[in-house]
Amino acid sequence: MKRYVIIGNGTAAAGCIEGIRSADAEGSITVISAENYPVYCRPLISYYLEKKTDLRRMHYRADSFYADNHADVRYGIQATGIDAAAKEIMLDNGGKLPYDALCVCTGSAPFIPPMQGLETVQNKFPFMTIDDALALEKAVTPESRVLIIGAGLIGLKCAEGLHGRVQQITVCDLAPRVLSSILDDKCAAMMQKHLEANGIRFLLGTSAQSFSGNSAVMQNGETVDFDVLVLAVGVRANTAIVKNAGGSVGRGILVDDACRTNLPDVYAAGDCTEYHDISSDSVKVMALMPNAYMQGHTAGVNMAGGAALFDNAIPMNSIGFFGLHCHTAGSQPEGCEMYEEADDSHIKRLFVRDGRLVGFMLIGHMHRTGIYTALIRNRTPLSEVDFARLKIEPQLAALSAEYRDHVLKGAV
Amino acid sequence: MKRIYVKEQWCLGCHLCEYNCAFANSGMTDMVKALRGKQIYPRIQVETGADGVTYAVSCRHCTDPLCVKSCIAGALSKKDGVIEIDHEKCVGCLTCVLVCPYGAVIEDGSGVAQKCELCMKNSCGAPACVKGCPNGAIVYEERGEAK
Amino acid sequence: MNFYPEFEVVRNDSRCIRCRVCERQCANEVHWYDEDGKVMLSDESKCVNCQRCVTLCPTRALKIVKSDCRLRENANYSDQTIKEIYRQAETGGLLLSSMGNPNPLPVYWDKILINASQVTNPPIDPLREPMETRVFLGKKPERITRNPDGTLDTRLAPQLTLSMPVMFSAMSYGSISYNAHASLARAAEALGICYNTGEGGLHEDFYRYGKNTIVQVASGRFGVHKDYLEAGAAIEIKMGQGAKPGIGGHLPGTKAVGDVSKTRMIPEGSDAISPAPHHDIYSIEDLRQLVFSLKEATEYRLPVIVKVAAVHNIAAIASGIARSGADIIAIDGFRGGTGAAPTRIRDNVGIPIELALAAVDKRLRDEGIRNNVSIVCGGSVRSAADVVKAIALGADACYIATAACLAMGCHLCRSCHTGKCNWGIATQRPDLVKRLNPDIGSQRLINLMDAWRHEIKELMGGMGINSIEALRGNRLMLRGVGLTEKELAILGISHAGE
Amino acid sequence: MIPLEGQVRIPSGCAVSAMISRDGRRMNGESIIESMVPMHDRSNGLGGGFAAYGIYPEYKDFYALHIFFNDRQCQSECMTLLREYFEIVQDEHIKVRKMPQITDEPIIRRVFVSPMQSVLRHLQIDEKELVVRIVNRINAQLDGSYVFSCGKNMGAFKAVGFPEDVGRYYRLEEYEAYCWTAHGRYPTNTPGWWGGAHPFCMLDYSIVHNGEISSYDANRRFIEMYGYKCTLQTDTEVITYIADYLLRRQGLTLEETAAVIAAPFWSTIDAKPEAEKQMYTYLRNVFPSLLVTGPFSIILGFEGGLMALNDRLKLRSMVVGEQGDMVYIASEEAAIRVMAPDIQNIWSPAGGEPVIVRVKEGAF
Repeated sequence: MKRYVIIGNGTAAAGCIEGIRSADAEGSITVISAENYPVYCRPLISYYLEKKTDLRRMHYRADSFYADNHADVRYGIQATGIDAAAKEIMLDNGGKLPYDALCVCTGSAPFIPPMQGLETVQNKFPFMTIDDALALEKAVTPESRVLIIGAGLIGLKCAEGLHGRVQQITVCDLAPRVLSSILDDKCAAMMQKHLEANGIRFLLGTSAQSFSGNSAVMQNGETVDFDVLVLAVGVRANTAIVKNAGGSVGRGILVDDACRTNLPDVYAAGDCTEYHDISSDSVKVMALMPNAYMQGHTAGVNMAGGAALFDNAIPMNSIGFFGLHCHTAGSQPEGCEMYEEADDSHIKRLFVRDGRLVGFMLIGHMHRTGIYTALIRNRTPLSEVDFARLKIEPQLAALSAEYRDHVLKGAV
Repeated sequence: MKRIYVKEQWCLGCHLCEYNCAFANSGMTDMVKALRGKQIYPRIQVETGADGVTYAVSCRHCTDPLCVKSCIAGALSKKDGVIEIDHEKCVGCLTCVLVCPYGAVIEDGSGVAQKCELCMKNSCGAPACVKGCPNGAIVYEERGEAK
Repeated sequence: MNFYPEFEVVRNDSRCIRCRVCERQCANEVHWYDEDGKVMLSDESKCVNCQRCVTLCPTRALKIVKSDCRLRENANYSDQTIKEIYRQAETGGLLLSSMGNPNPLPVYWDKILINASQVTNPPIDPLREPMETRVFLGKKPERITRNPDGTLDTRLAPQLTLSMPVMFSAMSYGSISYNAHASLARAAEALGICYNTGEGGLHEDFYRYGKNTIVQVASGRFGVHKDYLEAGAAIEIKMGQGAKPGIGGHLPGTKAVGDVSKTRMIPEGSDAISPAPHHDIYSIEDLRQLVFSLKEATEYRLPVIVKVAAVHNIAAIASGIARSGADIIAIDGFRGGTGAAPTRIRDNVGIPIELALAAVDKRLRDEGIRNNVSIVCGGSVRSAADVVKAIALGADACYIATAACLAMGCHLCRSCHTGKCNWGIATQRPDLVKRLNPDIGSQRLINLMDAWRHEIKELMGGMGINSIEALRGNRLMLRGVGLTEKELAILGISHAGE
Repeated sequence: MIPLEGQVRIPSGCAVSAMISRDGRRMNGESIIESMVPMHDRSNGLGGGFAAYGIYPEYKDFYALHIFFNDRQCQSECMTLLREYFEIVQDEHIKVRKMPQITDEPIIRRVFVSPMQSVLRHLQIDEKELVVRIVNRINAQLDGSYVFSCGKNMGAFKAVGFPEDVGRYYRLEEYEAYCWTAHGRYPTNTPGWWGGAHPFCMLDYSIVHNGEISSYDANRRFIEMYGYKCTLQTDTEVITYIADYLLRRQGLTLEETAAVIAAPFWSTIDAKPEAEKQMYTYLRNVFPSLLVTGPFSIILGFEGGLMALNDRLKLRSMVVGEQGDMVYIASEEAAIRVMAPDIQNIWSPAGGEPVIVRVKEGAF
C-alpha cells in the first residue's frame, strides 16, 4: 500500500486527494494542514466579509470529503523539512512522516515589504486566510476608516468585502493603476472608476512610506489617518521546504507538466509553484485557483502511478467588484495585435499573435467568455475559425463545423 | 449517460427552447407569470451560424469538466454524470463562465452562475427544452462517453 | 380592391411574453416586434390561418379568428362569391385553390352507419383474438391451376401486399417537400403499406423504399425512366385526379428548384405542366397499350394501377379499365386534395367517391369481372370509419393524402399553391422544408395508421368479423340515414331500421 | 307482415348432428332423429331437417329432386319446365306421417330426372351445371315451387317444426343411409318457411349449419358473380354455394376448401414451412371473399363423405365422436351419446380444423 503525504490543505491538496483516488483507492493519504479548517478556497474570505457566504458554506467539499477519500488530515501542524533521500518529512511537533510520494501544496504567504513604523500600528492585518478575515471582521466597526495597502486582487476584494461595514476605505498602491497584474491602463481605469463610484478612495502611484500609530504618511507626502490597516501588497510562494531539501526553486517551486519537482517522488502544486504558461511561453508563478486544483489533480494521478499532464496552463482571472465583472486570460505579449470594442460600460480587448488568440481582457459583459479562453488554451489557429464573428460575440457558430459537431453531437 | 444533443438539421431557430428553459427553471407554474415582461436567462441558447444554420447549446456535462475543477466555492460538482451547481455555495465569481469552453455556464442576471442541470432539479422531470422543441432538434439520449 | 382581411389575429397581450416565436415562424410575415412600443404587431392581411403561430405560441396568447367584417348578407351571393368576382375583375385570371373541395356538398360517409353484433352472433375482441387487416391488391386468376404433381400452382399475377387497407396517395416531390416524401416513405416502410411518388419522379434518396413505393406515370411523364419504373412495387398511370378531373397539373417554376428539377428531369425554374390528357391515350385501347408497355418495361413483375377521377360515367370507365390489363383501379373522388387547382374545377367537377365506389363495385360484379382488378378509393377518406365504410362498399383499400398531410402537421389552410407552407409540407423553401423533421413526420404517420388500424379492428370486431376480406363488399354491414331511395340504391345499402 | 326467407336476411342459431359409417353400412333414420331430442332447446320449432346419403340405390344414376309446391298449378308449371330439360324418370309423393306438430304442409314431391343429352350439347355445359341452372331458375323465378334437394342417391327432408318431429313426419325410420345429417333451427326473425329449413342442398352437397356468419354479404356478393343466386339469404345457402364453387367449379380439395372458408390466421400461415405457406397464402389471396367469419359450425355432406368445420375462432360448439367405423358429429356431446351411448372417443376439433370423413372406396 502506497503512502501519500500532502503538505498543505488548500484546493491543490484537495485536487491531489481526488487525483490520487481516481487512480488508487487503497493507498494511505496523510494531509498536513497548518490551518485548523477543512479545505476552503482562500478567495472566498472577501465574500465572507460581504456575507455572500459563511464559514459553513465556504467548505470546498462536503463534510465527509476526507472520510470518503480515506484521507487522514492532521490539523494545526506544519511540515518543517523534507528528507528526500530518506523519503520522509519532518513536522514541527518533532515527528516524522515517511512517504512514498509527496505533494507540496504549501501555497503562498503575504509579502510585506519593510515599512517604517509599521510596528506602531495596532490594527494591522494581512488578508489571506479565514483567520485573517475573522480578525479583520472583529476589528472593524461602522465608524472604521480602513487603509488597504495594495490595489491588487486581494486588496480590492478586501475593499469590496468591507464595503458597507466601515465608514471609509482608502486603497493605495505603488502602481499607477488598479489590478496592475491583470489589467492594462484603460481597463484598470474603468474598473477604478467603478470602484470609486462605489465609495472606494484610491491613492495610486504612491504607497505608505511610514506609519505612526493610526496615521500613514504616503510617499507623495499625503497623510492618511486610519483605524484599520490591511496589508495586501502581494504574496510570495512558500518554497522554502523544497528549496531546503535541494529542490529547484525560482519564484516558485519549479514543476513540470506532470507537476513533478526535481526531487524524486516529490510533487508540488498550487500557488507555491512556478510552471509553464503557454500563452506567453514562459515559466511563471500563476497563483490561480483553477490551476491549483488542476495541478493538484495532475500531481495526484501521477503520484498514484497514473499518467496525467497539465500542459495547457494559462493565467486567467475572473473577478468582479460591485457588480462589474472582469475576465482576463492569457497574456498580452509585446507586438501582439489587439482587437478592441468598448463603450462606457464595457471593454473587450482581444490579443492576437502569430494567428492565435493569446489573451483577452473583458470588463462588463461576461457572456460565454470561456469560448475565448478555450481558443487560447487549445492554441486554435484563427484561420480555422470565423474570427470576425468571434470578435463580436463568443459563439460556437464561429468555430469549425467539425468542432461544433464534436461538441454538440457527441460526448466531450 | 443521457445527455442533451442537438440536431442542427432540424433546428428552426424558433428559440422556444430558451423560453421553455427559463420557464422550467423559474419555479413558477404559469409561463406568463414567469416570463412576461422579464429578461430571460435561459440555460440553453440558440446560436445562428453564418450559413443561417441554427442550433441550441447547453451544458455538455463534460467527462473532464473544467467548470467543476475551477469553481472556487466548490459549488459545482458532477454527480451521476450530471454537473450540478449548488446555488447556496456559489458566490458569483463567474470563474466557471471564464473556463467553460462551450459557453454553457452563464450568469443568471443576479450575479450568480447557472447552467443546464437537465431539469433534474425542477418539476419538469425531463429536459424542458427537449420536450418543448417542436421539431425534434434537441434530443435527450444515450450516445456513449467521450474517450 | 382592398378587402378587410379574412382573418383577424387576436393577441392576448396580457399573455404575450414577447418570445417572438410567431414572428420567426410566419413565412407570410404577419407578425413583427415593435422595438419602440415593446409590443408584437401584425399585418392580418397576410394571414392564411395556417395556425403555425397559434400552435407554437408557448403561452396561448394568440388566436386567429374569422373576421366578422362581412359584405351585406346575401343568400345568393356569398361573401366568397362576391370577392372572387372582384378578384377576377381585377386580375382577369382564373382562381387557384389548394387541398380538397371545402364546400358543403354531401358527405355520404357521414350518412352511412356501421353494424355491430348483438346476441345472435358474438362481437370479437381484438385485444384477445387475432384481427387481420392484410390485403393483396391485384388481379386474381379465373381458375386455379395445378402442377403435374397435383399441388396448387401458386404463381399469381403481380400483387401488392399491404398490412392494412390504407395507402398514402400520390403527392409529387415538388408539390410537397423532400421531408414530406421522406416521412411518407419511412412511414410506409415501417407500416408495411405503400406511398405514392405522384408525378414528380422519385428522388434518388428514396429508391431504398422501393418495396413500399408506387411510382406514378402521369401525362407530363416527369421523372419517368426505366430505373424509376423498376424502383417501385407498383406503377400507377394517373389519368385523372379527383380535385381536378379533366385538367392537367402545373408546378410553378419557383417550386422546380434544385433536386426537384433534377428529379423531374426538367430545367431548373421552368414550369412543369402536365397536359390534361395523356397525349398517347385518347381511348381505352390506348390505355391498354400503355398498361402493357409499362408491364413489358418491367417484365410483368409489377402490378399496374390506373387512377381516374370519379366522374359521371365512372362505372363504365372502370369496367373498361378492368378489361385493359390493369391490375388495380384507383378512383379519386371529388373531395380529394391538390397542391393547386383552378377553384371552379375543384369545386364543381366530379362526383362523390362513395357513390362512385359503390357504382364501380356493383358494375364490376354485375359483369363478373370484379376479380380482374382491385379497387382503391380515395378522395377524402378521413378516418378509420370511412375506411371501414369504403371497404364494406367494395373497396380493397383506400388512398389517403389529406389525412396524411394533417398527420404531418398540415392545418388545411389551403394555401399550398403559394409555396409558403409554414408546416414544411407544400413548399420547397429550405427554411420551411426543415420544419418537417421526418423523424417526427414519419412517426406521426405511423401513429395515425396504427390508430386507424386499431379502430378498424375494433369496428370489425364489433361486426363479428376478424379479417378484412370478410368486410370487403359486405354492404349488409352498412345502413344509410337520411338518404333518398335513389342514393340508397346506388350505394346498395338499406336504410337504417330496415 | 313478417318477411320470409328471401325477403330479408335471416340470422339464426341452431343444432346440428351427423352420423356416418366409414364402411358404407346403411342405417335407418331412427338414431339421427333421436340425437336431436336432447338438443331440443337449440331449435325453436321454426325449422328442422335431415339429409341422407345412399338412400336411393335403385335410382342412383338419376338426380332426385325434392320439391315443395304451393299448389297444383305451381306443380304443373314447374313440371313443364323440367320436361324441357330432363327426362322424368319417376314423379312421386314423398310419404309423410300426419301429425299435429307439423301443419301447413305444401305439396311435397320427389322427381327422379335425367338431363337430356341434346340440351347439354346445345348449352355446352355438363349435366351438373344444367341441374344447378334449372334448380336455380325454378327457385328464383317460379313462385310457389321450390327444389330443396337435387343430388344423386341422396335427399333432404325438411319442414317447419322441431327436428325430431320433422324426422318422424318424413318417416325417416324407413330410409337407410350411410350418412345422415340433421338440423334444428332457431331463426330470430322469420315465421319459418318450409323451404327455409335446413339442410340446404346443391347437387349432392348438403349443408347443415349452426351459426350466424358476419361475412355474409361479402360472400354473397362474390359468389353471385358466378351465377349463383342467394334467394334465401341464409348462411347455409351461401356456404353451400361456396362449397359448390370451390369443390366442383374450381376443383379444390376439401382441405383446400376448408383453408379458404376457415382460413388459418396469417400468424399461423407465416410460421409454416415455405411450401405450405405459399399454398395457404395463395388460397387466401385468390379467394379472399370466400373467407367466412363469424360463428359457424357446418357439416358439409357430399357423395361418399362429409366434412365438419368450425369457424376459425370456434365461436360455435361442435364435438366429434368415433366408434368403430362410425363417426358422429353434433353441436353437443349429448346428441352423440344418444347415438352411441358407449362411445369413448369424443373430442372437440379446433376452430378452422376440418374433420373429413370418407366412406371406404366402393362401399356403396
